[in-house]
Amino acid sequence: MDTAVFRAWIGSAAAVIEANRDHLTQLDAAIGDADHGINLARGFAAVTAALDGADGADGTAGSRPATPGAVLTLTGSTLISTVGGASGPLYGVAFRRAGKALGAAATVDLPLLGEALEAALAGVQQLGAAREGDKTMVDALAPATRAFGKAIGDGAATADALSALAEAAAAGAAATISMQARKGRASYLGPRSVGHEDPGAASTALILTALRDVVAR
Amino acid sequence: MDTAVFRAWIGSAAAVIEANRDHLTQLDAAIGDADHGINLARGFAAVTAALDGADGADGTAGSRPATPGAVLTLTGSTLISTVGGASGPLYGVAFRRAGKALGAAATVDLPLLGEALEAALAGVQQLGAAREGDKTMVDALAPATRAFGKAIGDGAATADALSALAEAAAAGAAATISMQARKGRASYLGPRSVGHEDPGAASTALILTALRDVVAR
Amino acid sequence: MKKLINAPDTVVTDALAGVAAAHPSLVVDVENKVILRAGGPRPGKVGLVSGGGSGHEPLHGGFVGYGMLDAACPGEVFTSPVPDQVLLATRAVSAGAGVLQVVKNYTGDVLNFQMAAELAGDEGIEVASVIVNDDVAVEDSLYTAGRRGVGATVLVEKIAGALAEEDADLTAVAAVAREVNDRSRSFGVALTSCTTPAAGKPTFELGGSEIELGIGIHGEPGRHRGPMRSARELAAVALDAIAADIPLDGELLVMVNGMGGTPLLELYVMYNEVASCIRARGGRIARNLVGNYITSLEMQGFSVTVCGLTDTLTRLWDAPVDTPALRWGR
Amino acid sequence: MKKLINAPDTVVTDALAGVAAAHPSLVVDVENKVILRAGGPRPGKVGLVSGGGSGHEPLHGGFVGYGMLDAACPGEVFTSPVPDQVLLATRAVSAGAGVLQVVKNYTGDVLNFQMAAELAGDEGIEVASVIVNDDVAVEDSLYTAGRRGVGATVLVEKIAGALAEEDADLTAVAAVAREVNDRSRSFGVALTSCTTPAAGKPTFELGGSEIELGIGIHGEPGRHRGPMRSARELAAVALDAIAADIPLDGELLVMVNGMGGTPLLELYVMYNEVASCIRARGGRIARNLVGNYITSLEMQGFSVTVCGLTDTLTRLWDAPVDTPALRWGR
Ligand SMILES: Nc1ncnc2c1ncn2[C@@H]1O[C@H](COP(=O)(O)OP(=O)(O)O)[C@@H](O)[C@H]1O
Ligand SMILES: Nc1ncnc2c1ncn2[C@@H]1O[C@H](COP(=O)(O)OP(=O)(O)O)[C@@H](O)[C@H]1O
Ligand SMILES: [Mg+2]
Ligand SMILES: [Mg+2]
Ligand SMILES: [Mg+2]
Ligand SMILES: [Mg+2]
Repeated sequence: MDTAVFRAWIGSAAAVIEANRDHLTQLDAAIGDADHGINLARGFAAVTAALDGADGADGTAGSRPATPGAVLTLTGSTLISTVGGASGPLYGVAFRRAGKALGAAATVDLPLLGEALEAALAGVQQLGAAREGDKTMVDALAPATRAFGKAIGDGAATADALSALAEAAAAGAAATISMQARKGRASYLGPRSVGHEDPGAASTALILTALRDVVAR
Repeated sequence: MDTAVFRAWIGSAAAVIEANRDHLTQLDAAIGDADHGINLARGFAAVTAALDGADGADGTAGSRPATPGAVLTLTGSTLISTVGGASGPLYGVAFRRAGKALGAAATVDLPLLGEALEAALAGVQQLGAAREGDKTMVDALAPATRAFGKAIGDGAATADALSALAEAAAAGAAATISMQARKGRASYLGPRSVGHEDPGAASTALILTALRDVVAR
Repeated sequence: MKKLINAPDTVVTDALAGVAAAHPSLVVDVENKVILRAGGPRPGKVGLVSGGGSGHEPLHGGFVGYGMLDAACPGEVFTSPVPDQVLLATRAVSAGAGVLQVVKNYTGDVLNFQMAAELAGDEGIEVASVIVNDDVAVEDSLYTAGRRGVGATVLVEKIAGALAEEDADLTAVAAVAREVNDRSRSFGVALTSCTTPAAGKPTFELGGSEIELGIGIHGEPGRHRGPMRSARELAAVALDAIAADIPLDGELLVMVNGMGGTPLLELYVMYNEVASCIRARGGRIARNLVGNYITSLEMQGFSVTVCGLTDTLTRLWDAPVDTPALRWGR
Repeated sequence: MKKLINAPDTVVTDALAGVAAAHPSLVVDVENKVILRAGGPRPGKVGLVSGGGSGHEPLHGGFVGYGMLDAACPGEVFTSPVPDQVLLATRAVSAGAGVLQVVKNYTGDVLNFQMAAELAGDEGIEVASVIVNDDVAVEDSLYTAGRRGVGATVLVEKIAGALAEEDADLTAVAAVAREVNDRSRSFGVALTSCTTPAAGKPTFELGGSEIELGIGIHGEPGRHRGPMRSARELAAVALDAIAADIPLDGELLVMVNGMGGTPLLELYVMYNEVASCIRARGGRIARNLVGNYITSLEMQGFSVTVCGLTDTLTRLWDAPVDTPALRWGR
């Protein structure tokens, strides 16, 4: 997977987030403050502009990132600068850590991608202190990362490993429906948070599914 | 008509106003500020207490008024002190002027009652500067006073003269429906005030009808 | 109806008990519904009394204090006070220099204050009245109730209050009050209706994307209903209406007022549009107020008030004021 | 949705342009969404920065000025600011004595301020943070996001701002901010929901006679829903919840705060009940605030905040403050 694939992934993720803007916001309305889709759509719009080499909001001249790692690092920094809320720093750190893990590699193989996912998960957990079962994006990212690692260990092909990733993320997001939130805004609902899908877990599944779909194309 | 009749009239008017509290308020909601029934009900409740010889709110010892004139004067003063709004001073002055016109008479015949009605109308118009057709209580009080005068002139019996009074007041109130308001809050509506009965005209008709009904009993 | 009250008939007295508990600088006669400055009137100072229906808070009780009103007489919700209240207040603030009544132009307010003025006159208290009538949404004509008193009331009370604090005489204080009124015009817009506690249902009904242009402060309608528009368009509508009546050039005092249920965030959006609009028409906003100053219970919407300043009016506006709702310089 | 805005995405910047136009005492970087005191920081004074999602006005921008904040960073509506904003503000108010961040305890606010603090630290600016978490409706536990920061934020900003104005050092200013937070608890009740401009429909739905007890300032729910009750009963519910956590005796500072769409009349009714309730429990309200200070757009409802005072806290509360939303002594 080369820089073009990573650019295509982020572009596709941006489109999927935009298409699911209202859906994610509605999920957040049920157990949060009704802004998750709006926040991420704003952030990914800025990411798209940044990856196209648009000039920064602060007037710095833009340049198109040249490696997969640079694509993800720029994605993360831009999300941090534009999303706000809980998901901004969390997704920002996730993409930045993943980008750093990819280093200067021009192409990324499955094991390297696995390391990047591990790094992203570690970053999210270090920052947000959520564990699995707390009903957060971790409940999509953690099982997805595990399933991806297992698929690689089992010698799966790229497409199959990415399918495992996407399916585990989606299953993880779906599993948050029956969880009671212990982190983030939804935790204030206590038992009333049960019965609703976590918006951050849902967006994580969308973003990881976008990766599978881009590579499968 | 003696003091007992006048006391019974005001008592009955108070009951009718209380029973029509929401209706009058709704009329006022359509073209005013939705308080006419509430205002008058508050005022007439205080009037009932005052006529029963209850002590004044200011601690003055109560005494039961002994003449028809005293009944109406106390009614007017109490309305001024407790109603507020436009209708408080207007009804207050109407009853006070009528009371003064009755003087110290122990019983009131038709011509004297006619003079009292004229005095009430003059008081309202002097204070409020409304003319017939402006869509106010004047549009009930003025034709009622005229019809009463005409009935007396035609030699009508008490019951018939009071029926003429009540019917003219009701017809006058109904006629305000098609008028455009030029005084009071409803005037702000301009052409949009057309199609609604004036609350003050409606309450005037209720009060004058109560007089007919009390005497007819 | 969901309201933070105990019962519809005790809402005004319960609130007055709250005002008394919250503000040691005020003395509140809860039973007779009169709010006074603690410490009583200063001998030789003109007393300023205002009042009107409740439901417009902070008007008028929130403006009792140094540099503004000496007394406020709140009536029941949206119902003018009774003469007895106004008379009590007038007596309490009379300190030998006469008393100015600031009265909003509604039949009920005018009649009740007029009766009180007569009664006070009988007691030897010199009373002058200024009738505030700044609402351009209503046609001013001899044959109607005339324009309503709205936002300019706040400006009149502040500026006349400042002059009274300088020990000007009754004639001068009444004159400056009238001057402020003459130089001020307002226009209001409602996005939603309001519900009086006693009525229990909305005074009027507005559709989901309908607004009332030229609203009064009791939910009385004004010019017409129309579809919802942007803040920019609403500012233009309001200023067009005002500019048809007074010039928008020179130094101006501008108030963007919330109707009680409007977020401050939106009032600042409106102020931005109002300020741009006035700049574009050659006016200069020398002083401003943005916030909830004369409200209609929980109504959403805004009003704009514009007053053409003079050096004297600016000086009096800037003079110290120390009331629950307006405070500076002290 | 009827709102006084031009477009959902420009509401915050349009409002900031309005703040800039209305308040010459503030300098507003509209594009980067930072509100600063005009004239810049005084050398040697600890800088106070706060911020959070917009929609809570006057919090925080209305509290920038002498004796309170040096800078506010408003995020999008109900969305915490981004680190870049906070970093800009931190740089701008840094005057050699360090900077205190006042952060409400929401994951988003905490994370974004933390990132900004790290970046500022890298630039050699000493940053301390106080996390405000006074909302008793939410259980405080190591395993959850913890209690939310609500009304105490206003008190922390006022009192820490007063101490900073006296040139106390960063450690002392941070300590007094934490002390105020530790001594304060709040509880809120919503009668209606609110609608963010971007979402366009209410964040939650409440029935016609249903209320949410323990509401947060973004419409997050708290303890449970229940039927509407009287002001007296609601005061008891709020104070029971607070009293389960801190003692209600001694000298207290009490704020009765409106959620943005509540008439002031009703807030005074609530204050009266809150004050009676506290008196009955042996507390003495030495200082109070009644009004809209930390809001949730047009939500109707209230919150009560109680802070146990000390002589020092009272002195700092009384110290002069001169901001758009809170002003006394100057
Ligand atoms: N401590 C945390 N760790 C991991 N994810 C979290 C944490 N707190 C919140 N989240 C995620 O953030 C999502 C909410 O994001 P968003 O709505 O954009 O921010 P906010 O809650 O500030 O409005 C939640 O659905 C959850 O997945
Ligand atoms: N100038 C006037 N002359 C005569 N009647 C008037 C005048 N102005 C108002 N009214 C009467 O008063 C009624 C309204 O009374 P009310 O609702 O109690 O007072 P307010 O208008 O102050 O709320 C109107 O329906 C009208 O009949
Ligand atoms: Mg959210
Ligand atoms: Mg009325
Ligand atoms: Mg009325
Ligand atoms: Mg948010």
